[in-house]
Amino acid sequence: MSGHHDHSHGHGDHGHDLPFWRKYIFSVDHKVIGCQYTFTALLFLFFGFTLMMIMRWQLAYPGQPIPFIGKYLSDDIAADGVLVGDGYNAFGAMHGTIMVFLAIVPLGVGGFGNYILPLQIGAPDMAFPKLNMASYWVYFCGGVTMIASFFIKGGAAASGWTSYPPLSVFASSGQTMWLWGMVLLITSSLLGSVNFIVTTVQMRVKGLSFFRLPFFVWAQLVTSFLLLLAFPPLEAAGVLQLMDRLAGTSFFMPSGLVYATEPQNQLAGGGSPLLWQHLFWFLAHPEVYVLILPAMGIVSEIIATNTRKPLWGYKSLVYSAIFLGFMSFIVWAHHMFMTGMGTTLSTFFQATTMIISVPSVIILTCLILSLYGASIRFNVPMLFALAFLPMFAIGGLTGLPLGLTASDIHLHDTYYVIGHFHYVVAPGTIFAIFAGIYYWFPKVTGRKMSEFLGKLHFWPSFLFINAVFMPMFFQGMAGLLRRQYDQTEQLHGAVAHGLTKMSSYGAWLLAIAQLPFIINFFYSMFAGKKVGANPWESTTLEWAAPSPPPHGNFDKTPVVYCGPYEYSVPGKSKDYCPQHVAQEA
Amino acid sequence: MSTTVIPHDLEPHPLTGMYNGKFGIWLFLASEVMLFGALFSTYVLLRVGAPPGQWPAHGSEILNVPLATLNTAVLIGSSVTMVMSWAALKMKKLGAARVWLTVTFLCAGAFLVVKYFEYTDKFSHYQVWLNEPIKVGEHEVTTIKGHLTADCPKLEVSEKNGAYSVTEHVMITPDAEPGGHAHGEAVKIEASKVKRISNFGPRHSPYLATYFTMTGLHGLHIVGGMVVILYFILTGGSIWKRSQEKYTNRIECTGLYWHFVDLVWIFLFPVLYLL
Amino acid sequence: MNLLLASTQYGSWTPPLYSDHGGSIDKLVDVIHVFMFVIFIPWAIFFGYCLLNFRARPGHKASYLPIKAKVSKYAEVAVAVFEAFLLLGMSMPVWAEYKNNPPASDQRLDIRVVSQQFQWNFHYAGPDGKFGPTNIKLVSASNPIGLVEDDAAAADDIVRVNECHLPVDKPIYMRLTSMDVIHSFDFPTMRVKQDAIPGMEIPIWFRVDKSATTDAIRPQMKMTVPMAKAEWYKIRHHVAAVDHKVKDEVVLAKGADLGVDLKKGNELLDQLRKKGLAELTLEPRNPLEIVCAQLCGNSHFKMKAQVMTHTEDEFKKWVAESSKKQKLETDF
Amino acid sequence: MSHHEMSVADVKKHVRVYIGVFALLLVLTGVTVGVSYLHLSIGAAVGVALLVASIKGTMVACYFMHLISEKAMLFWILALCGFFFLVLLLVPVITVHDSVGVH
Ligand code: HEA
Ligand code: HEA
Ligand code: CUA
Ligand SMILES: [Cu+2]
Repeated sequence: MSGHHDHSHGHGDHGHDLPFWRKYIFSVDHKVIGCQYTFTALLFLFFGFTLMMIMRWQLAYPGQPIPFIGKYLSDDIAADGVLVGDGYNAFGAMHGTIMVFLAIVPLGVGGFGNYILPLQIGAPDMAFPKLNMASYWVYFCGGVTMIASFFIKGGAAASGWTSYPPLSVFASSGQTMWLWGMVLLITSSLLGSVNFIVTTVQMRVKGLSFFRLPFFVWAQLVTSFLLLLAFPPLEAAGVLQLMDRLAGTSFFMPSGLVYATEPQNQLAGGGSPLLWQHLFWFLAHPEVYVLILPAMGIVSEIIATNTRKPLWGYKSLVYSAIFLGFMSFIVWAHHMFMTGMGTTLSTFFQATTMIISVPSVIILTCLILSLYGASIRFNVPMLFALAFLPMFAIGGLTGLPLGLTASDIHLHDTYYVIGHFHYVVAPGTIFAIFAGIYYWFPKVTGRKMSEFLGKLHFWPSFLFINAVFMPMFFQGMAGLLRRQYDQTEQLHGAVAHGLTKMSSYGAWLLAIAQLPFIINFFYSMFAGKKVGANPWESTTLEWAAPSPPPHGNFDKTPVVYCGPYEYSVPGKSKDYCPQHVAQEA
Repeated sequence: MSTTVIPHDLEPHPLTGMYNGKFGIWLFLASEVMLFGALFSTYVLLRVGAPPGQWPAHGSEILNVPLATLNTAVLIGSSVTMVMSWAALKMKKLGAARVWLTVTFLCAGAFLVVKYFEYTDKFSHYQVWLNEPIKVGEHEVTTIKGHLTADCPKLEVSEKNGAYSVTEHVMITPDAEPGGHAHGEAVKIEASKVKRISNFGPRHSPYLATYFTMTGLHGLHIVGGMVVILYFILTGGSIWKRSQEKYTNRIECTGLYWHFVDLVWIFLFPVLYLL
Repeated sequence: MNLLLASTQYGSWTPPLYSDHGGSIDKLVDVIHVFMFVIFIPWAIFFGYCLLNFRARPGHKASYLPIKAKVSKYAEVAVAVFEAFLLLGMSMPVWAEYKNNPPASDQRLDIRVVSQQFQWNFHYAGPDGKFGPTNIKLVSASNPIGLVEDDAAAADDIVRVNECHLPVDKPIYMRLTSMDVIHSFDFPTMRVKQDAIPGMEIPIWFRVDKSATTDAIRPQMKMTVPMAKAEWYKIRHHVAAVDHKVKDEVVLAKGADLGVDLKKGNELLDQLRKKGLAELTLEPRNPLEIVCAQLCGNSHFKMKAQVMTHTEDEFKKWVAESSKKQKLETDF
Repeated sequence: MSHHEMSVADVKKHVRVYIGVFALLLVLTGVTVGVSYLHLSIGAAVGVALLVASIKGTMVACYFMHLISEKAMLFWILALCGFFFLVLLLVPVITVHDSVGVH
């Protein structure tokens, strides 16, 4: 997944006449762009993790200087080595923002989507290559803006990734940078989603009907619609908050505010803080399915390949994904149960929230039933893909108590929530992404990643990531609140502090567990075992192209003759029938 | 790079009946609907939640309806000229098409000029809210609308959010009564008496905040459209020579976008000016 | 878990409960978690079975045909049905109770809660039962809610900062609001949580258990920590529950405070270890806390109020004498 | 009918339609402005204004943007979009009314 995939042997690349910067920097080739996304996003993932490791120190050892790096941090963030309240909040807000908008989505959609989707539908490229390049660079600028905000006076945004006003409107100018950054990131996603939908609908090769699409493509398609229709309201909200901050309007500022004993007379008032929450969550709930759907897509591909048998209930998978996408637009206020919501609305949103869990149950059920009667190959991609299932199950199930107002009274804004969603995004989505990297690495580089280092990456990661997040459920139950700079300041936090240490150590060990991956990643790029076009003996179209695929992807445009997962078809010589191979009757 | 040919770049796809570009622009417009949808939602929420009297009963109390009506006509006109240029291309008349495009461009320009006058008028018009009532002419008032006199000392502007505050005093000539007798003479108000002062810019009230944000965003869309149109007026010839169909399609897509901008205004106009 | 959570009445699940509506919340929490296990365990067993039984090995081939899994259908339907039950049968009744029928105004105690960065202001009407008016122009450090002190109704009002006095066994009706940013009123031991939003006034109501006076529950929250595991962070909110003796020399007197800052606290612990004390028997200095559950700025984590629960007449006494002295002493 | 293959005659027909629509739009604009000065009750005023605006909008979409001659696919996408638009428009307002708090 690196920008250098065909250095080793750029065979058949029509792009050879192009200068380096056109080929690898400002390239319009979906594969290069996919790699750029993946690489940038991995760095952000790493950065977001680093922020959190520093925070976890403050949580485990409140008020004690951060070892090694503490002294290098600016005073806005750490006073003589000790993280300060604002620094902690800034790190927290930026961890959330970076992980969601700069790491996971760009990996799942920008990276995997860009690289794999056109290949899986047999297209030579995206429908709008230039637009594709634009969306990467807009994303890049958004990232730079976010990072830059750490270095301005007052530090980065510190009002949580949710940026609730009035707090965020009173906040220092880091918040303004955050808003500009978000506007860029949203724009990038919009351009991307248009590109994905058009490509998928219009550029499928002959024979590739909708119900012959790999589930990964379906997941990407639904995701793109979520991005297309859910993101604009947040863009609007961002503009409104910018107006409040820069033009002194009061969209989110009610009348009669007193800030630090100063009556805010210069404000017109008459605004509504809840308006922001509605517009934010109208995006942010669909967003969480944007985080999970591509992961589900990746996992399905890998499970199908390594069980050597068709996915169980392909159609119900597809319908569930579509239904999930649709429902995700009408559950958002389950994040707002504690804002004084009456019974009518809360009933509606509880109901939709319970309903939306059903398609997830179906998807997971399909995936695990696919294991029955299989012949499972436990290679590294499969290990990560299999681990995804129980992790998502735990994360998903713990969503239910949050979805019921009564239990949410006790659990809202506690570490139980943090535990819930990290189980879906960290050991869930991140593992799916690792799985995807191990699985498609050969396609991208023509080389396989080391199995040994891979297993050395998987097992410790699996152990430690659970050590990080499992304790959070118990802490949440004990009432420990999230976004606490010093958890021991409150009685019930203090008594639960033992578990805090446990998950901090888990996080640091988890980081060490990533070393084999990083080594493997770069080592295999140049010295990994060379492989052919279809090392996993898989059926979908991307394996019909050479590894790495030349510019334009396919030597000759394939035609599709069968469904995506024709494994172990009785009476066939090989245990897999590629989609592009005509079946002798 | 040119070696890759993108399917359905020109010829429509049987399923959608559209070539890529056209399908793409429609999807983009769908997202635009959600963008303005959020803003309309804001408008409704703030207005419904507002205490009586906070919002004007009719936009004309603050805004200039005749100008806006003119603008509506202009924009609708520009929409027609836009399709006309597309129709001309369909009849293979590049020259005519370019003329229509130019007219469209000019209409858009006119629209912006009118908006400019509307805006500037608001920014030079002030309102003062007072801590306790004072006497102006015959009756007591708690707030005064009007223009600052030339000799009025400069207002202090906060660098955080640009809010105004009075240094020692303000000199303001109140507007004529709705009843209509001439401007009263300037009133002098001590800083201590002033609770709040603002021009009729965005910060004045939720109503004007919504007005400026929505029309402002719409204005940006106009500017964007103008840039694209200008680009196609200028490059028209060369693209047309390369591929007549490509150029026609480009204009069709631009048109779709342009009509949408028009469509948004058709809703903005009554909502902001007439209700 | 109990070990890690320190052996205390806080236990290893939900915190102790002292309100009467809280029971139904805890019940729901428990039922859901049982339900989650009922789903997850069989699911996990099946998962493990597949991994073992269907691993690739010489001579083993995958079957093209899917299993005819009726069970999955049933499982999914069962899940859906049970979710419906949780929603209609358990969650909504509680929520309706929690939101829809407030206690009658003549038999409840009204308290205005005005939150601000980073403190909770509690406004009591005083003996006359009338709240004095407030005006934001008057807001100052010494008059945090801008009470119009020279108003007749305000004369006997009581305003307390980060200090909340409640009668037990009497419906309490609080009206929450905020002066600056969004805060969230979180009273974990009563299972009460509600955002306090500027520009809105949101009512909540609950009743403290008859037996839950502060003095009664402090001893119940006693915990014993072996010196080996004693760590300032865990005991900073505690005082000695008994006289600690090392061969009948008192090394730590009952009521001695361990919450002095990190440095002093650790020194104290070291001394005790040196003296050879085996374990500490502690109780919370103040067992009931109201905290802030919504990020509201850099000291959000510090925003908390101490709660004193009294018997009805103790409370009356407190009101009587507190309402006499006008000036409130702010204690931080 | 896709605009792909269109005879000059078809185009001429189109043009006539455009002119007609243009005229109608101008008239309707006049109508809304006029009505708004009659000072109807809030409800009525909003009703009329939105009705007229919707008619105008539909005109533009159908004729200038040729929506009437597009394939079903597009309708479904726009319908979806329209549905979410309504949700976004209504739900926040409902919260104002279904809130246990007072604003
Ligand atoms: C990828 C991300 C992701 C996913 C998939 C989900 C999925 C779900 N989430 Fe989560 N959620 C978040 C990310 C996610 N969430 C985030 C980031 C937040 C916090 C935001 C913030 O405040 O900062 C959050 C917060 C959050 C809240 C608000 C909590 C609060 O603040 O008080 C709620 C409340 O309803 C909720 C509910 C749910 C539900 C019901 C699901 C459901 O979709 C889950 C459905 C899945 C299952 C039900 C499990 C799968 C099924 C099985 C186990 C198989 C069983 C087998 C058989 C039955 C055969 N989530
Ligand atoms: C997709 C979203 C996502 C992801 C993946 C994560 C991942 C992690 N998160 Fe995060 N988190 C959030 C989204 C996410 N988080 C959000 C939205 C919040 C709320 C913020 C707020 O309150 O506003 C939050 C808050 C949050 C908190 C609560 C803070 C507080 O409330 O005070 C904590 C506490 O421990 C935490 C921890 C972690 C940890 C330990 C991980 C780990 O799982 C991370 C593991 C990462 C890896 C294992 C990747 C390692 C990187 C590589 C291997 C790359 C290699 C590089 C190259 C090859 C170049 N997170
Ligand atoms: Cu107040 Cu957090
Ligand atoms: Cu959600």
